[in-house]
Amino acid sequence: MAEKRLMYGNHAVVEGVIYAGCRFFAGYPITPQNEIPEYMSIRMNEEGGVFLQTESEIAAINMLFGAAAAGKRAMTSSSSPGISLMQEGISYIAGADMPVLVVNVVRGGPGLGNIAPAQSDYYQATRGGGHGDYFTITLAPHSGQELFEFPRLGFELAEKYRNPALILADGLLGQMMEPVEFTYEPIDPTSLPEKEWALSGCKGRERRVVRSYDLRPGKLEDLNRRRFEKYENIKKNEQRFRASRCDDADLVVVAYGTCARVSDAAVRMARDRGLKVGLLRPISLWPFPWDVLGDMSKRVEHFLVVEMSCGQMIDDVKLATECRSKVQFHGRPGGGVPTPPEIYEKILGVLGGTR
Amino acid sequence: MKKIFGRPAGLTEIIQRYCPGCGHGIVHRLIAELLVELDIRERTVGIAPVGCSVFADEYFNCDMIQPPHGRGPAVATGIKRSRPDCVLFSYQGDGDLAAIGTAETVHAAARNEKITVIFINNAIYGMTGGQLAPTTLPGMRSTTSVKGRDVVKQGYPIKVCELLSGVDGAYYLERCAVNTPKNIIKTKKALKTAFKNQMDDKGFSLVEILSMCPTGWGVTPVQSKQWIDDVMSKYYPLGVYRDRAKEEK
Amino acid sequence: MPEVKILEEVCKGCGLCCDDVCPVDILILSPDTINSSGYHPTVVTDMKKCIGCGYCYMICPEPAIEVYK
Amino acid sequence: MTNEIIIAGFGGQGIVSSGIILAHAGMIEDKYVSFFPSYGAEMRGGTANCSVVISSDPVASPIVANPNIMIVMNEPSLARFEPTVQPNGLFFFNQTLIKSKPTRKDITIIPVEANAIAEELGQGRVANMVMLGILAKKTGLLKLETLKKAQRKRFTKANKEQLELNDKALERGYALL
Repeated sequence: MAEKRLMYGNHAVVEGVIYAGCRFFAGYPITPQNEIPEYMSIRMNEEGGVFLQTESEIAAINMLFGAAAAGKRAMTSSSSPGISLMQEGISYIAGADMPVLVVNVVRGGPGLGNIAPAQSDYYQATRGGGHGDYFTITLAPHSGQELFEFPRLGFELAEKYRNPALILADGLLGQMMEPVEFTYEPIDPTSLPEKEWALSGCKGRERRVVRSYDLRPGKLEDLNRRRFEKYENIKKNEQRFRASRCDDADLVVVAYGTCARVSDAAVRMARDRGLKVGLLRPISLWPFPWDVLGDMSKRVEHFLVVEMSCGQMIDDVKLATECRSKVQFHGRPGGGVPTPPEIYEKILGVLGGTR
Repeated sequence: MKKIFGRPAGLTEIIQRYCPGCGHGIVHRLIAELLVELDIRERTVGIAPVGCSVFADEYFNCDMIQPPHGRGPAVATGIKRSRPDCVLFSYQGDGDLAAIGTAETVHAAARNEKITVIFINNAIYGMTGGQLAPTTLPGMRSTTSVKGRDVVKQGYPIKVCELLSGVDGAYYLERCAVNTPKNIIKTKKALKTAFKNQMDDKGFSLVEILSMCPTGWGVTPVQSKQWIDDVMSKYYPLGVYRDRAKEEK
Repeated sequence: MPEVKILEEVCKGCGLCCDDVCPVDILILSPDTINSSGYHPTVVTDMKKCIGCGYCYMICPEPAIEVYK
Repeated sequence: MTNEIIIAGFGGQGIVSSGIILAHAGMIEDKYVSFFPSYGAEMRGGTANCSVVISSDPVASPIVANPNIMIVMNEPSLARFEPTVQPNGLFFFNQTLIKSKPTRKDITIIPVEANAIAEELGQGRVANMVMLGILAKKTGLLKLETLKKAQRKRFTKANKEQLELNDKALERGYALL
């Protein structure tokens, strides 16, 4: 059996990154993710990797740009205000088709907000986030286990599609301790294949240029269109979700991350009382699991979206269900975390209203 | 007959899009010559800036990357730390290095990042059309200081070599100019030292180069060259501001 | 005998090489030639005087000057 | 069955360690567990608390608002946390340091001379272990042996004497009922 350790979510990410064969971290401290750079500084030192505490999140993301362009797996982590600062760099990285991994341990906002868990960066994460036409592959873990596993998945997707990948966690997932099973062997970074586009000096080959601009008439349009063909592929291949108890459901709760685990308990309460309620947990937020929700909307009358915000993912649920179903919302912004009874009450309200 | 001077192999064949008399071309050529003379072209990664020299990624015959405005030293750090055998140069203008990228510059120096920074100081924003730069001289006109830089309202210029002299991590700092053959020879020597320092794993080296921008200054190329002697180098004195190799001896 | 070659099509006629740079003063902007970009390129007035110092090449931003010996 | 536990007290009373040991012990016994510390600004105030969930089902939220098991180690935490306990909940409190009396009638109050016993054993700071010992006995939630294992996972740098003292404190707490 795989080794099981009781770990902070923030530490699980670090192990996940190390196990994924990444040896480059740059970042700037911000609560509630400080355990990531702290623990990372120790682990990178042990593994002979690069750890840089930078002057700003702007510098950090640009160091990732450099490291990724040099063909190496590189990651950073931050929390909401810091991620805002990184958006410039993420846009350039997306524009240069470079793979990097960014972890956002979301806190309450806008502005300085607070340091309590939130999901209010959903729009930013799933709509590109910075300037220009682009998307970032966005994964939403809901446990320490997934915080350990998603860095590898994130790097694999980022490299497969040459696109930045984002892990959207929150302060609760980062700060909590849970058992984590080390389900796979660590990847040896030297075993990772050399990238055919990496900058390394042009010995024995044509020189390479990494850039995000093209001023020639019509060329940027072509480039953006090609990038959107890539996005279509990602949408087709990479929609990830877990559906539980949805087959006979009259109501499906849609929730990701922390809200999904809380909603799961509410769904269990409802099922215990004989109500036909299921849970759909989007794992990839971009690409959003539009297809499964679209299918479900042909037979499910009610969707209840639960978020730790005033409602952002609900837009995607509405888009996916195309007005075929009734979509209701329960949200807790500014650091509030919903409880199972609270969601259960909401479920009763929605179902009761139709009887 | 043997060609003794001509386009170095460190430059691509592309004709550069700079205005007549612009100093960028001279500095490009000096770097390109050194890529060949130091035999580092095949392990160099150059960082192009945002500004007039945004197209530098087409001009240098080596691997190149185009970072966001001002972030050259951060991108260079990422590459250098990932591939310590590569030689990194970050080519930056005054807006890039001394305004939007001040933090990245100062902190790369503070970390003694083993990179070579080439700082083109022409006291004006060229590409965006001649606006005030962090290095625009007091009283000097720009499109956002039409009556001349008013230091009360717009503050004072930043003297980068002097500023970085206060950063212990910086290994080598020199200010040069490319307005006369004599100064150009000195500039090349400074650039060579800056590259050698990196090759010897010594540390952060920055060469500030006073460079002509006749278009932005509203003068002829010949006048611009004279202006560096008469005015600009009085405000920005040429010379070595830090040389730890010498200090350590 | 050293020789200077001006790449007429590359020259942007900035005149940096013509001013006081050439120690033997043999470079001028051509008053009557015009290249395809519309610039009056530098021309050599008296090649025999060239000493092959390379100053013209050194200050040329393009570089549009080659020197042979 | 889900047990939601809050442990509250001063910084330095081993609050976080107690929580992690409980969660770890739960994990060793193959239960679903989570641990959640209070953090950030709250930590700076000198008081500390943490939530532990030990359950037969996957843990929904690791943040406990209304515990069914409460450990209170100091006076300020009594006033703050007594009202949050679920009806019929268990309320362990450190009688050595707390002069006020809990007033709730709908919960089970268990006064523990945690610090007095710890002092007797020679070290005041093992009061938290006394508490974990009595909790294990009263709830039947975890075996004493598992707690002993779990504390070794937490204090990886402690010497043998300290670990044995911790064991003793756990045993003393366990033997109180």
